[in-house]
Amino acid sequence: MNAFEPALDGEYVRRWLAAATAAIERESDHLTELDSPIGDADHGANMRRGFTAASAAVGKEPPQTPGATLALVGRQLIGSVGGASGPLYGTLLRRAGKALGDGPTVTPGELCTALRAGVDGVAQLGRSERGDKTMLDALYPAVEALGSALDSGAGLVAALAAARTAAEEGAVATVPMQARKGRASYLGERSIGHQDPGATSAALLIAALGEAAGEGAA
Amino acid sequence: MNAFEPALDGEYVRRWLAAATAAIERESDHLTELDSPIGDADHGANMRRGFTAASAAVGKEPPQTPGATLALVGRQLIGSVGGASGPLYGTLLRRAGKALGDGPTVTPGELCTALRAGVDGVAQLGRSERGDKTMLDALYPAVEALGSALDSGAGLVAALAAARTAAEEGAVATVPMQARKGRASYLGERSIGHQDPGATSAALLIAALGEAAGEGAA
Amino acid sequence: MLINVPETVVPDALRGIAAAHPELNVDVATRVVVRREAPVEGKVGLVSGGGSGHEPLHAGFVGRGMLDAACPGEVFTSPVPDQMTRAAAAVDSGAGVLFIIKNYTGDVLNFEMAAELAEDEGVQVATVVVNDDVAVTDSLYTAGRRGTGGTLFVEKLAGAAAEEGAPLDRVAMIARQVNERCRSFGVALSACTTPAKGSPTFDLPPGELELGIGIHGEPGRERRAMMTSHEIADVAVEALVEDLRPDGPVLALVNGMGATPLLELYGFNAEVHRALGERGVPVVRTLVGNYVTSLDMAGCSVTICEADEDLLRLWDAPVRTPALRWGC
Amino acid sequence: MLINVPETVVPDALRGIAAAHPELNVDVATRVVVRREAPVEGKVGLVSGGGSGHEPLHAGFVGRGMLDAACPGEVFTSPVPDQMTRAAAAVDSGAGVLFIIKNYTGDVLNFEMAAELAEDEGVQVATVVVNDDVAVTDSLYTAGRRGTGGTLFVEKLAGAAAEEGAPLDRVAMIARQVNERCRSFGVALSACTTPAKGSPTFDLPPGELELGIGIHGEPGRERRAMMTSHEIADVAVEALVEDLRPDGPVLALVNGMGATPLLELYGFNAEVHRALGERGVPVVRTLVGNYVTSLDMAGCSVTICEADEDLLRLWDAPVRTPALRWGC
Ligand SMILES: Nc1ncnc2c1ncn2[C@@H]1O[C@H](COP(=O)(O)OP(=O)(O)O)[C@@H](O)[C@H]1O
Ligand SMILES: Nc1ncnc2c1ncn2[C@@H]1O[C@H](COP(=O)(O)OP(=O)(O)O)[C@@H](O)[C@H]1O
Ligand SMILES: [Mg+2]
Ligand SMILES: [Mg+2]
Ligand SMILES: [Mg+2]
Ligand SMILES: [Mg+2]
Repeated sequence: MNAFEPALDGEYVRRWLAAATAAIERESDHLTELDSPIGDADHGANMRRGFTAASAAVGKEPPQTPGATLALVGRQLIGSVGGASGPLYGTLLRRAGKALGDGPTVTPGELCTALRAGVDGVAQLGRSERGDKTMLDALYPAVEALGSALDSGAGLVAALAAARTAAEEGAVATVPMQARKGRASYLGERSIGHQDPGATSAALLIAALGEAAGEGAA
Repeated sequence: MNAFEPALDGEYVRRWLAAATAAIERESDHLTELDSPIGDADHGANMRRGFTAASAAVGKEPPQTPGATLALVGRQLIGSVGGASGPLYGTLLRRAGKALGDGPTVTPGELCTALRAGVDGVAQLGRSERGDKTMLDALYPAVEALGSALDSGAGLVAALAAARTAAEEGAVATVPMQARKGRASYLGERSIGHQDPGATSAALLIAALGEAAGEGAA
Repeated sequence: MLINVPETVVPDALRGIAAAHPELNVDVATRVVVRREAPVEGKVGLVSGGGSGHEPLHAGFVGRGMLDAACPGEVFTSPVPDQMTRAAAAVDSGAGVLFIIKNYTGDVLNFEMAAELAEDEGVQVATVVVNDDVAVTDSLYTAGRRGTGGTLFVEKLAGAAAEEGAPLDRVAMIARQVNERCRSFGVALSACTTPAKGSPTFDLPPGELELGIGIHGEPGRERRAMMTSHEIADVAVEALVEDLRPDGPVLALVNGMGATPLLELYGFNAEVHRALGERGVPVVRTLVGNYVTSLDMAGCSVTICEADEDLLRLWDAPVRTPALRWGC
Repeated sequence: MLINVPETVVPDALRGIAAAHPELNVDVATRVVVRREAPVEGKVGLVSGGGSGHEPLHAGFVGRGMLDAACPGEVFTSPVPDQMTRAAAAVDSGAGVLFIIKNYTGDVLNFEMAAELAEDEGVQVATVVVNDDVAVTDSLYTAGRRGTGGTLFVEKLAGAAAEEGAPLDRVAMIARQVNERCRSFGVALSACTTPAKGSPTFDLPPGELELGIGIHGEPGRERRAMMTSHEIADVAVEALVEDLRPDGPVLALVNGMGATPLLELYGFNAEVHRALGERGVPVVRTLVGNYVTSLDMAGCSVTICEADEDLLRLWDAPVRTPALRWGC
């Protein structure tokens, strides 16, 4: 592990939460806008409500470990968002948090494995897979890019940058897809040509992982 | 009576009805348009329904006398229009028709007297007077102009032309008035600046009296 | 618009009412809707009517404990006298008929003519003119206050009295008393579109509202920049309470004009209750919904009706109509 | 919009529901609306819920003979599991609880989580997922058919069975049977405006309509030039009858999406009856009104529910809720 890389501790997860909350706040209207033509125009408001609640809960009584922090964020999303994204993102983070275990810090490899467990949890709960035009189309490429970068010896910051790029490309790649899950699927062929709001918010959450690491390194 | 003037018989009233119906038909949208800012956007539709019904009834079984014809038109308006204008125009024509009596023809003076009786009937039923921003503001000037023209020796066609001008000027003169009767009165000062739809349709009905006389003379 | 052609909107609706409500006799040709059991032996008959476009008023209030017949006119146009004369004949059991008339020139004139004709035919007719709208203040220089939401209270309470067997003069007395105790105030957030015109009856830019509207798509007394539900409730309730000065509990109708979602209307109801409470007016019964509408107008009106124990009992009495039903 | 701020629309409405309906227990903070008498000794509890904006669904259907509790989410956003777990605890008398879930990913996921939590707390939970919307056809490549107007029939008929004392498995069986016999089809003449977004959820130029819409302001399967009420009824009824192929009488719901005047809706009802009649489908009961709405969307939906004598008896059984009431 490079000396310039931050420790993956509770503090890191809190920085991630702050960066994610700020990004959701900033992009909230855009997410709702994306949810209008192929959804019900609430994804920005949903995500904002969830991350505001999670930030408040974590700020009030910050858990000690990265795993417990992530799990708390997940529970808050489940308890405050509603909609499809609440249980799905909630499950992503609860599963990932549980997979991180009880240690005060984790390794980049452990983070990657935990994220993969979380994403699998989403697919399982949502009975969905890659190509359905959902958040999975940003999440799967992100964990895969993260894994390969780490495998090929990249440092954490570089690997998270690769994950971010993969997530953003994954979100854009949903444009030509026809939706097979979620509300957009009701539109059939009319869902083609629009970017999935959940894939877009997923890319924001992945980007925040890098921001939190970069800030830690500075 | 000038030889070029038409006889005021049942045939004349039927020509008037045809001309009035055509004018209402033509101006229907305009009347409704006038009824939008200070009323309920139905005056054109109301008048059209009434004159269509009256034309059908008169066409089916034309009464012999001008009086009976006018009275039948009045009853048809009462029976088919509804709203404020139905009973008011219905009363105008029924009263005028009754006042014409049973003769097969009437004189211009008798026509004028009968119209005056009809207009008084409107004022009585509507508990309204000149200056209230209603049909009376076209009707009263019209009968007065008709009366003075006849008094000063004008022929029927010229006198009806004077009545028409007075009615049209009367309608325009409602623009700066504040309504004291009908729906427009609910608007208080906001009724100022709009021409009264009923005064406008009244001017059409008066103009049709001249048309029917002019055509008869040609 | 969800219509065939503007000309058949009213008869089309009447056919639909007939299909949905076998307990009503609907004469589509003559445009009279009559309670199936009419004339009810010994009972005073209640007849109302007015322009269409205010549904469920009036046809939706025909049935046990409320109206015996309704006469729908064209959209926003009062019915013709023939309709009311027919309705009176259909519902009169010999005990007489009460005409419930909203105070608009057209309604008053057509009902007056009908009353004359009905009396000629031997039906005893009493009339009550409902004029509960406080937005129209200066009655010397206007056609007088309009009849709006208070009509529902007059029809329900007089209807209950008639159902109990009260004679004509008493039913008419109660109807007039209820009218005197009712006040309404309406607000438009959008104009409405009549089928005949096909475009909004007036221009209301988003971000503005009209205070003191009636129920015929006419603009109000005043245009203002958009207000919150809290502020609107204060303006409406203040106008009502100042005019009525109730010293007892009231029945409240928080009414949607047609296109305001029930979600918003319930939120507004919370503000109306707050505003009445702050002014010391207790509310004993509340009705929230689209009852006296203006086609697809967005907006609301508030009606309060001061109710002593007698009126409260009449309110709670069983009613069975398409739009108002309880106790049976 | 008639609101204070978008953020408080749901709690504001809940306060207004509490003020209007003292027969309901409304917990504004936790967003659960419960029938005052719950838990009713020995009775299966019925809990439903979903995004707000569809009023009177669901809170307007809480009361005797229908739901025991409703859980309103944010506008067009399913509620969170906590709400349903609380509701289940509040209405369970030991006879178990039925969750009535409209088939949307969010509703299904949140209710599933709630069912797990409730069972952990010792409440026996059965679930029924309503999916009656024929506009969504290809279920292999979609999230499945949506739950729309059929929800009203499931809640009313299963509610009546529970009120009669049927045990949980039977109430759940009836609910599923009703869902299988229900089909719906919706049409939008305008988009709706959510408080959070403040502008229409999609662009629909005047003179066009959307066929096959859901109830969340999403566009439909197909856009067409404006059609007459007659034509719309034919398209909707054809889709329903072809899919359900009923061989007995049906209950019909002719439902307004929120901003369509009742006058137009009744006219449409006449066309729906005609269209069903032409296809040999007898209608035994008809409900016309705004029951399962989409805020201020103009448009309508038609639901039919094939009803044998048993279901007809359950339909006619007494019900006493804010939005549906008869027989008591
Ligand atoms: N079955 C599913 N699996 C994975 N993601 C899903 C699924 N259904 C929906 N989503 C994601 O959820 C997003 C919508 O979230 P949101 O708008 O908050 O919820 P809702 O659809 O209930 O309004 C979609 O853009 C999609 O990415
Ligand atoms: N009391 C009255 N006396 C005379 N004319 C009146 C009176 N009230 C209304 N009017 C006339 O009737 C016209 C409106 O007619 P119309 O729109 O057909 O009826 P409504 O007002 O019932 O919709 C007004 O423009 C006015 O000229
Ligand atoms: Mg959404
Ligand atoms: Mg008019
Ligand atoms: Mg009118
Ligand atoms: Mg949603």
